[in-house]
Amino acid sequence: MNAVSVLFRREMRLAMRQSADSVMVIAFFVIAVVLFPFGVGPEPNMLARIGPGVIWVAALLAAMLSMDRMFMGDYEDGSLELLVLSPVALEFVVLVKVLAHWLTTGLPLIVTAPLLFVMMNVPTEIWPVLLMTLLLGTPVLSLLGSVGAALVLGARRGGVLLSLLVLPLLIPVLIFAVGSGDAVLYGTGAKANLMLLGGVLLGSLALTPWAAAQALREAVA
Amino acid sequence: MNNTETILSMTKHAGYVWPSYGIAALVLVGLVVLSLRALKRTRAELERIEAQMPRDKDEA
Amino acid sequence: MAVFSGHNIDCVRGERQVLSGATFSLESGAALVLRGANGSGKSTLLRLMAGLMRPVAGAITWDGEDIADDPHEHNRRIAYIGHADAVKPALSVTENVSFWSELSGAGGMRATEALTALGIGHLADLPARYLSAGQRRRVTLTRMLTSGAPLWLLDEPTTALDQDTSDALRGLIDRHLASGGMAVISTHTDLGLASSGLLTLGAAS
Amino acid sequence: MLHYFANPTRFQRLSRRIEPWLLVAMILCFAFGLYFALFSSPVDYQQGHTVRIMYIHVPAAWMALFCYTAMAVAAAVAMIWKHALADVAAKATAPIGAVFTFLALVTGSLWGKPMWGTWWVWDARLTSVLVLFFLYLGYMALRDAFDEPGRGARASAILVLVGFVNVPIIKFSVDWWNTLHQPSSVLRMDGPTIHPDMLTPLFLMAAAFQLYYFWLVLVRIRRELMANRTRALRHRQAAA
Repeated sequence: MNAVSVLFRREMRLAMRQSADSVMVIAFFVIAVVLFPFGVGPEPNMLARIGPGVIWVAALLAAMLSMDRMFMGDYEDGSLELLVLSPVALEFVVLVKVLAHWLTTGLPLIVTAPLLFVMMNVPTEIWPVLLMTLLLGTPVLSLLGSVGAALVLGARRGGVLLSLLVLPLLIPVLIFAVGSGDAVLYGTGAKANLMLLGGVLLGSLALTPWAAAQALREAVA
Repeated sequence: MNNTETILSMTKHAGYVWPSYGIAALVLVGLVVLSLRALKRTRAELERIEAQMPRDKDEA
Repeated sequence: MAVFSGHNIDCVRGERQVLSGATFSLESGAALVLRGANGSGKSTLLRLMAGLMRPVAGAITWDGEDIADDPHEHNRRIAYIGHADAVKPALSVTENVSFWSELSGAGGMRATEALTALGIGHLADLPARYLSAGQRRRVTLTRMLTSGAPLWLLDEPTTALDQDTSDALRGLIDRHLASGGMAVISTHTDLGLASSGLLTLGAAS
Repeated sequence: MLHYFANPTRFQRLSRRIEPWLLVAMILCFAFGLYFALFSSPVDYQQGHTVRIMYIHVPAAWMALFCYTAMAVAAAVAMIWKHALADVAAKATAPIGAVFTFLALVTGSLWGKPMWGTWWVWDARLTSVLVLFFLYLGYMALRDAFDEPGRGARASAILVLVGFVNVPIIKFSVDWWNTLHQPSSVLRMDGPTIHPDMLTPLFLMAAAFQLYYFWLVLVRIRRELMANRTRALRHRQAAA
């Protein structure tokens, strides 16, 4: 357990010293959303209608940007081999990396989201639900992203490939998340969607560390 | 059964039915052709190399 | 008295047979030096010994037990120094060194001692991005000292080191052996260790 | 039993003995299937002649799922038992599955235009088949992205398995997403209950597609085995 916290502190320290990476992800997120009013017109009702979906899609793409770096640095400088050889089970290494990734990209995305809700004229009554979906959904992005990031280590065109592999798998998250907002507006309540999203989160929490660890072992072999 | 001339022309839907079968034939036959061509190429290459390394039956 | 040995190891890497029938054995207090041309499989053999790869045939054993049976136990026994330095430029030298020593949690030297032993004690607080190649290599080598592991697997440890540091390294390895440790070292240059076997790897047929 | 056929030479021999029979059976099924599908089946009272598209569309969709399942099983066998032939089978299956998926999409679109008046609707089935198509593309791209083929094989095996777990979730979520936004009464692909005369061509075409798969996958596996052997010899040349 001590070793896990040592690893976690190192991950956070590295992320803090390279905080420009996180800032870039947030900047991309904001810019991607801000482009939509220019694309579809500034009509407030239209923006309110597409707002939650646009914000979620932008969050998905922004998270993709940061994913391929989850293991890349350690792979390139040889640290990954040593992590595989460390006494910590590789599945826990993956979980720590995922947690650090979420704290440095997922969480900032959630904090920025209300600003975009305002700009996209998203009705205030669905704010709490949308924030809740981000809270449940963004960890899934990091978890499934860890599998993708581990798989493309050493591949040609890894970054683009990663999007092709991971984005189709993330469609359920998008559907459940945006559906929650709609459900509140239609008066059916978002409980079912949030439960489903929670289920997806638990499922990926159980399965993805194993798959990512397996992929990492292959990458250094 | 039905009378044949309407089936061949398929009235107003011919423009959808025939392309469906056409595209299906095209991609299915296309994949077969590609696969067979690849098989032939690989076999030729293999035979060329095996000819260069004559006594090499141990691993097959 | 622990025995680390491998018998008739074959290894295929990327469809290329890199090792065939490699055999070795070493006991506490002994070192094994791997020699051979580039591509003769020195690094591969070290990676097999570390457990990063599995042999296609043959087995590597520690006291008669296959190392693949309990990889976690084996991880505790080894300190592996590969080609890459695994030094993070964004962290200071001490942060780099103590991360690996705290992660393995074993009782070897303290970080500052290890840095002094390799002659870079004065760089402890410097961010690692300012280090030269030789200094980075020395930071990497501290891992074998801090880990307290009985088996050192060193892949070209003297790369980028000057003569003085190479001598210091030899002294450290000798001391490790004298205290009952083992070491497997691949090298181009002759280290001149006190007690070592030699395994020359030829190009696999 | 598995290991008996794992031997490439034995597999090649066996495969070459089976292939002609599969080919003949396939051609027969296609001949009868096409005859019934195009000439000797009734016109649907609602869909008119477009019902004939179904005889391609539905079997293609079945095969799209079948191929992905086959790939996942092969990948699991390759991963657990380090079975080289299973890995080759997975690789050989992927393009065939992708082609069937593509066919299901295109014929679905050609069916949709006269039926719904539009080339594409975000119907639950179309959408989930589209996602399946992306999964095939991802598999082939990942498999292809490494200089060392073994690494691509192992990475893509993990991907297929992760995808396989996810496919039911995607399917379910898409169904559910679709029903939330638009009622499914108009957009039913399966139409009214099926006429027994339509079952004959449907099953014949399904059998033909299935035989097509088995025949072609054997051919492709043989090709992969030869390519493996070629690479092994090349490496030996380089080492000599």
